[in-house]
Amino acid sequence: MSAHLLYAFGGVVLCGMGLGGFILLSHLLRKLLAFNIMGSGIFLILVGLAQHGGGAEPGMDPVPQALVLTGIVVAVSATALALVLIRRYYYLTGQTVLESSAESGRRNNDDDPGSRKDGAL
Amino acid sequence: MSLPSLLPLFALLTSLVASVVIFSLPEKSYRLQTTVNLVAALLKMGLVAFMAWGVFHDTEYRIGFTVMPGVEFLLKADALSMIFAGLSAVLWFLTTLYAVGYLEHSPNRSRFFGFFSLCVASTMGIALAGNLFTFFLFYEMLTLSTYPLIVHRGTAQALRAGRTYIFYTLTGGAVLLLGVAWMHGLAGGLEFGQAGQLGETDPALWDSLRIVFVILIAGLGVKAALFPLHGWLPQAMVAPAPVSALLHAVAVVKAGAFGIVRVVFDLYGTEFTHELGLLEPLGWLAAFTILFGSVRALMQSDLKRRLAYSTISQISYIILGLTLLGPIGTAGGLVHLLHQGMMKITLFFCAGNYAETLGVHRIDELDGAGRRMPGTSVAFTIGAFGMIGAPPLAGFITKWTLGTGALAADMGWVIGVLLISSLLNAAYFLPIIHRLWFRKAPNAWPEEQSWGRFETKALLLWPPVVTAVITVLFGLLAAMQFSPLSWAELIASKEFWS
Amino acid sequence: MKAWFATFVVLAVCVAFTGLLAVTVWDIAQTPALVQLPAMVAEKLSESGVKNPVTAVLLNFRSYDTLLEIGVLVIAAMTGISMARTPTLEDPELRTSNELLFALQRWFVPLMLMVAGYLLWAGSDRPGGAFQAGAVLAAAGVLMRLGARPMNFLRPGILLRLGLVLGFAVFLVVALASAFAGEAFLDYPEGWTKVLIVTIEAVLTLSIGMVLLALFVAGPVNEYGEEDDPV
Amino acid sequence: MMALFPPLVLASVLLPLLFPLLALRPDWARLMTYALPLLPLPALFVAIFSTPGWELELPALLMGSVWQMDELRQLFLLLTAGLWTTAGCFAIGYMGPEHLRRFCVCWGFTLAGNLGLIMAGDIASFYSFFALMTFAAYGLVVHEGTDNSRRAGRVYITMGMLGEMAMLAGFIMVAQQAGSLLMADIPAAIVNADNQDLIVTLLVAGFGVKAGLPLLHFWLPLAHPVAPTPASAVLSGAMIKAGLLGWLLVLPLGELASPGAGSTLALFGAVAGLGAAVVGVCQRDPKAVLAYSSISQMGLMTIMTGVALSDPQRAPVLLPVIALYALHHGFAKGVLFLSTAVALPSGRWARGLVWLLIALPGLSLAGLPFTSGALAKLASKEALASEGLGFAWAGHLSMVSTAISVATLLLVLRFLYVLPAKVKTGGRPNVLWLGWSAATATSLVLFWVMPWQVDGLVKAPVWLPSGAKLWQLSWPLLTGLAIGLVAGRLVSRAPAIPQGDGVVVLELLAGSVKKGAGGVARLGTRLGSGGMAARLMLHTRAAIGLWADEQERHLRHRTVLVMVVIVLILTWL
Amino acid sequence: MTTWLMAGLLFTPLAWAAITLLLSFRNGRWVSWLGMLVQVLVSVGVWLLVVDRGEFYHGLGGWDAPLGIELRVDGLAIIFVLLTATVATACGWHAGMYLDSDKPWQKHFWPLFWFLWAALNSVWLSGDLFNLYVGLEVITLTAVGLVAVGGQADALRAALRYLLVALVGSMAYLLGVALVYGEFGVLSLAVVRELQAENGVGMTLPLALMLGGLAVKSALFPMHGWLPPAHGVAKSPVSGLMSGLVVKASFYIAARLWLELGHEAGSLALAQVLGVLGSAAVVWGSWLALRQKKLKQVVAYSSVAQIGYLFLLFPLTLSVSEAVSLQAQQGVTLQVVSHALAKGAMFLAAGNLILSVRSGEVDALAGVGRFLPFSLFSFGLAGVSLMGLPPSGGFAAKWLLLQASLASGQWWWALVLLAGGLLSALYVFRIYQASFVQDSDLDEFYHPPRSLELVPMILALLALGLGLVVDPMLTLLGRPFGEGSVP
Repeated sequence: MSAHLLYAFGGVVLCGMGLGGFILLSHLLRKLLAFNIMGSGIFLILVGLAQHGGGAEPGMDPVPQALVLTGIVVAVSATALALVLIRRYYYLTGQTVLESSAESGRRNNDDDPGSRKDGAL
Repeated sequence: MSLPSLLPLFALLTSLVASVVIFSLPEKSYRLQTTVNLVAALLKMGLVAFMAWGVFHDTEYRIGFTVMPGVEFLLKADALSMIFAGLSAVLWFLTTLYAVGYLEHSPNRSRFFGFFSLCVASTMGIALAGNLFTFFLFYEMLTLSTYPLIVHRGTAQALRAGRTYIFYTLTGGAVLLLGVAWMHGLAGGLEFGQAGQLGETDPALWDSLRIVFVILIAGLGVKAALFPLHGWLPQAMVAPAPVSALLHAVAVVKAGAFGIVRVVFDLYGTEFTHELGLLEPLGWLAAFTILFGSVRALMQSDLKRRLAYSTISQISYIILGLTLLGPIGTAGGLVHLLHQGMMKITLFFCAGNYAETLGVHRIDELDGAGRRMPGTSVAFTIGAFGMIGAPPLAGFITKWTLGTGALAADMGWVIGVLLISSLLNAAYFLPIIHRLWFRKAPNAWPEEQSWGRFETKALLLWPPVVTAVITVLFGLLAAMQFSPLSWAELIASKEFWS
Repeated sequence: MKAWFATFVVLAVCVAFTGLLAVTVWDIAQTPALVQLPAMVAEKLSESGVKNPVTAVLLNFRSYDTLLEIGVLVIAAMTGISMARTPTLEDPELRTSNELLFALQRWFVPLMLMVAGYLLWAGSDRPGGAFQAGAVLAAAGVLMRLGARPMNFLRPGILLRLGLVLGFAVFLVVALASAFAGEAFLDYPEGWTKVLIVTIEAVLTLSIGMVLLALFVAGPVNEYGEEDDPV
Repeated sequence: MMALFPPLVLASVLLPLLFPLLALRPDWARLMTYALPLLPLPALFVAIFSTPGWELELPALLMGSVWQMDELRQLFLLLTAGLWTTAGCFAIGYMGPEHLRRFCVCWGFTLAGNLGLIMAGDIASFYSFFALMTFAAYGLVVHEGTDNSRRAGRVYITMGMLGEMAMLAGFIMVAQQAGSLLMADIPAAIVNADNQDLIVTLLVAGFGVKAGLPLLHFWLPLAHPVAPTPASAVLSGAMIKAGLLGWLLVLPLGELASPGAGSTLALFGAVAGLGAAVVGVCQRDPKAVLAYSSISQMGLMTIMTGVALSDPQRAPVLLPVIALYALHHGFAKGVLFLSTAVALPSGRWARGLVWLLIALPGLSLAGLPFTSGALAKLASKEALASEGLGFAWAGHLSMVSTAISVATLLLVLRFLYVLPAKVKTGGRPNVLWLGWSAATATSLVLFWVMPWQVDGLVKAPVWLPSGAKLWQLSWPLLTGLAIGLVAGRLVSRAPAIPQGDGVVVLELLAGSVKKGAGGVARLGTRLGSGGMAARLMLHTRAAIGLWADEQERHLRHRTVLVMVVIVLILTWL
Repeated sequence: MTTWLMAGLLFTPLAWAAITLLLSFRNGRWVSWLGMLVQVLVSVGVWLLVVDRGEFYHGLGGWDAPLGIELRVDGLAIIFVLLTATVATACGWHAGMYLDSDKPWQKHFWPLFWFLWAALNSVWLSGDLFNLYVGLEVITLTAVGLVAVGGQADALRAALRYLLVALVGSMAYLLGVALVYGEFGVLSLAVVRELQAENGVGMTLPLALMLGGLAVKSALFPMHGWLPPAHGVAKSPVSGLMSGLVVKASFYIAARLWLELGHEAGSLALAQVLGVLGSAAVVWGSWLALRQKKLKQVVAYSSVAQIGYLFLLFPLTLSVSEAVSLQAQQGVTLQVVSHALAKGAMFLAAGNLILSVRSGEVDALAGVGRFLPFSLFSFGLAGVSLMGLPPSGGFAAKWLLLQASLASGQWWWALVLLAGGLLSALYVFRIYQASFVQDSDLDEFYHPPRSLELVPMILALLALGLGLVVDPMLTLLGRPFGEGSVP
């Protein structure tokens, strides 16, 4: 078992954790973090698994690295976008979860003066 | 592509184009709409007449193209399609006239006439469909184009009726689609017009063919209002009178019946159907429907409802005729296609006149209407007697031909059905006639309108009168060369020539 | 009780999934990959114009991926800006008068700019490149923003958008221009490869920095009022 | 005498058939009434002047029509046209202003049917005209619009429909057997048919409704009295004979010895002849008495038909006799009906004369010497001789016919007894008188002009009967008179039997059936619409809907979990 | 020429995105309309090229697979490219007039729109697993952006839900790609297929992961929860794009994967499970569509149902004869195309209706037929295709799928198809019915411009007429789903 594979297994564990977190946590920021953990796990698997090489070429594989770089940019963009959306969502509704408002009916913004106060999360 | 082969397409397009034009015209240009409608109707009549003449002289009109691999869209004019096409062409013209009168000053006319034309285009397509696939195409188009007509008034009752209608017919359509697709898988896209093509199939397929037959009939039976599938028809009578007239006489109900004719007659072939052991059960079902419809009609107190149940009963005569193995019975069934259309449309026109002119909807409100509206009432009387089967009207020719056909096919029980049904017909029509002519009119009608010098608007009066006259002529001149009966006999003889 | 059970189920599922994933990874790791791409990369590296194989893959072999990736950034930024209704970046509520912050700004911002430049340059033969450099740039911007330094170019106006799109546009223009030169798309002309790639990296750095900064400043303030659109 | 003249033949049917078109102008109502006696004239002309044996082919009509004429038809045509002419004349004076157009329309159609069916040579046109007559006559029956007339109309049309249906079934079967639609082919086809009995039964029953065959007669004593008098006259005089004509045309008389069917028919005839008399004398309404008398008389003709059916040898002889009898009865009965509406003149002598003239046709019915009745009676006596008949009670036929004569006289007496109560005194329009007189005259004169030479049946000159024959004719008369007088003395009031006798039972039956059906229908509606099932379905639907909404909410929050589970499942599979 | 056409497909939209980013909504509109024209011309050009030259592979940047990214230009891809050109043009055209140009945030519509188009084209053409991932992400983010534009609370909630779920879906897909890369060391789908066929390597988990992730993004029941809010809350032209094209992209990848790799890596049970889920989607989506009170929610749930049909591809192409498989592929392709056209028409028409009555409720439609018959009619015609009634494309699709299911002996899918048609009729007619109600005295309807009404009509007519030109279209498909040889 090479060190690369260790990375891969680390990625597997991160991935599982991220997944569990994503499902179980309802706060949007935590969800987003869980997603990032999951993403990191996957990037680790991508890089780590690809390096097992089998001895033919000891050098590292540049392709998965490039892929992961691209993946990271995409993930960062998505995260950033999600953050903007979450902030605005919180600003408008005062909620940090998606579920509750659907259950308790739509809340009118004006009824909720507290929500407008703290713009930052 | 020669001109003659384009004729079926033209016949189809006349109303299709009319429909598009009417849709695109603004609501205000009513006169223009009417003109378009009538010109198209006349044009179509001319085309159909020309084609009928050609078909009689063995010209073949067909046009088609491949839609999907192995699936063809085919329009074609043969003797059988001419029956239906002719009926719809003539009745479209009359019904349009009637509708123009009926809907004067009412809202949404452009929508109404647009869908009306679309409905007739579908009917024409059904008539001219050259294979099951094409038939199905127009069959479903008909479903859709009639829905807006049924709910035209937009009342709660109309909407409910529309819902029921669409539920029934679309379910029927789905079932039919299953049958059509299955049939396609089994035997490919068979063209109509060669009787008993399935007879040569591998007997191993026969079980499947039986199932497909049942599925097809079940699908078509919804529109044809065969017994357990008839529930939508009585409700659909809330539609405006011209729609009911068209629905019951030409379009929907007839389309179902015509489809069954095509399936039994052109696809399976009567003899092969018999061989599969499917003909008799179908006959029983038809017979039961005949009696059932009549008994239910007897219980109705609303005029149009009674007429609707009467349709259920009458349509099954066509199917019953098909199941009589032999040329005479078949001819009887086919000829009823036309006869029933003519008689029923007369009755619905009249019912519409009573409703529109006097505000009368229930049968017990009709007392003495004959004196107030003699023309309408005469037409109604003729139509009703035709339904009863009183000679020399059209209905008599049907019953007579069916009766002799039944005997020829050794199905004597059919005569019993015919007789009982006639008695029931009499039982629910004669009281109406009695009320019309021999009861004292009330002091005031529910909602009386007066128009011009006739008993009602001229456009409302003449269509039923004309159809009533045709009803008489169909019976009286049945022996003539181009009468429905001779035409039906011609077709039937082709089916059984071998 | 019920919540506990649900949590248990989720955990069980996740554990199962992780286990399955691990088993699969293990399985895959037992046999070498059927195709050895690194060999090919090494073979073609000389044609790519850069020395670092990763950069070669990113900006040459799979440059289309990278183009789209930049597109993703632009999209995110754009959406972020569309949420931002701030007329100015000087959000009074965010202004701090922390001395330490000022001091940090004074010291760190120039340093960060330099680091960014280095990272960009290093990208051609060592790990590093536009994204890293851009991220550092953005961090500098955040620092300035927290100190409420006026950054007029970051107003959500045409300049901001121009900055956002610059890297992307240049990348695209190069792609198109390469085709004018008679080659296939994104097929850099002989000899120009290095120059072009560095140019692209440079503008990309700028754009990425602006994108990240713009996403940071995209605030939720809404000056237009809520309208309940039925659509 | 002349050969076929198609326009005239066509006109004889088309004139009354198209006559109703005049009704399109409301103000022509009176004019139409005046045209009534003219309508049958072309037919009368044809009946009198055309030589029997012609055929007129109308291939385009129906399923290929043929109209034809033979001796039998000629006699019936003569009767029909003649009676309708006189009745039409009478109607001018009789009819009031109410619903005049409607009456004339029905009159025209009924007449057209009645004339047409006589000349029709093929099944389709025969049946068409027959149906036309049946349905149009409904209008005549219910014309007065009273409750009684409506009830009569209902019974009439019900029985009429039943008859039409039986007839249609019989016709279809026989046409199928014959492979032809000609009336002339029917008897032969029946002879060859497998289901001979069924066909004969259907046809006999079908026509029997019109001919007043017992159990099918219920409509007759109801309908004939309530119709306007001229209509009663033609109903009882002419239309009732259409049924008889039907029998004569379709039954295999002379071609088949069918003692079973024949005797049954004769038995029915006998029952009609005597039973109707019993019920008839218990009536108070003179027209009802006459109606029952018609049934009774038709009974006699039915017997003769039955005999003809059972003995083919005798059929050629019997046919003309029946026809003659029909002719005689038709005119006599017609005039008797008309008599119920004449108003007696105020002068004593005149009144006496009128009474005499009223009585004469009646007595003629009973066989008074030197009347047509006498001739008919004699001829029938001869025809009913028992030898050669294959059924058990053939020997009693002659006695039965005598009994019917006696019964007839009793009925006539009863008629004359109840008539004065109804007859009014005072002026009546001249045309009415004219019609009545013409009818009476025809009835009386008929004896002298009747074509007795038919097939050398009755030896001429029969109008000078021998003494024995005179006695033969007279003793039933005298007996009847005696019984009548005695009965009249003994029983001041005859027991009342409701008009239409058995129909009362049937109506009760029908009423309860209707009530039951209504109940069933109501029950069905209740079950169908607001029933448990519907409610249950509605609830189920709503419940499923809420459940679905709930699940949808859950699903929305568990998308990722579900995805993982699905991935696991897919992998595991 | 080929190069230029490829560039036209992939890069012109990107260029337009960059340009419109700098313009206001109004100016962007004119530029975009011009761009649409260009795109349509280019798409047609590529089509003619394929007709002329046949299917081919095109290595981007001069690098062929496995090193570079390779485009696969085959009949199926061309159909999707043309479809995209049609639907996107229609939605863009409509949006240019429909969206309120006074709202400042609308200027972001055009760049997002163009990015979406670029990414869609890239997904249709790409033969590289990772490039597909990037394409998917671009699509996801643009779609989220388009939904969120305007920033209302409802829109944000929907967009967030959509974003999070879609990201996890993408991650699942990426994990699958990672495993595939670990196994094979390449990313080109064609090469993977070949290697797999040669070596017979089992790769169930990667396939399951990729399919699972893509199923989430295609809103397969029961993972559809994000779709109705997102499609319902977006502006109508956006909803049209989303329902018509966006969800199809992920399904398209799933279908490609399945047809390339499914024979080796898939199992009968797996295919049946996907088929069952699709069937459940049909029933569930239709049922819920019937219960919605808002017009656009009805249409959105209808998408859930209609997407269910697509997943019948999986059972109907595994272990069946070549002919049946072909029929199923053709059927599903038709379903995609006709649904895209019809749903586009439906959303646009719904937008017009809502604009006219100023309410999104179904019940508010009473009497609208009198004032907006054209839009209502378009809605109706589109409904015809959704119901699968002839002569629409939906019908042709249903017909082919029916034939396939009957011929393969899997008759239960036939029942699903038929039942699905009926269920869709229920909710479509519910809308018609509402519009036929006559009691409304409301005569104040806003009448949108005619050209706004024309767009959905054209789309609806295309959906309706599609059934009549199926044959030429299927000829173009020729050997659908990449029967072409590896270069």
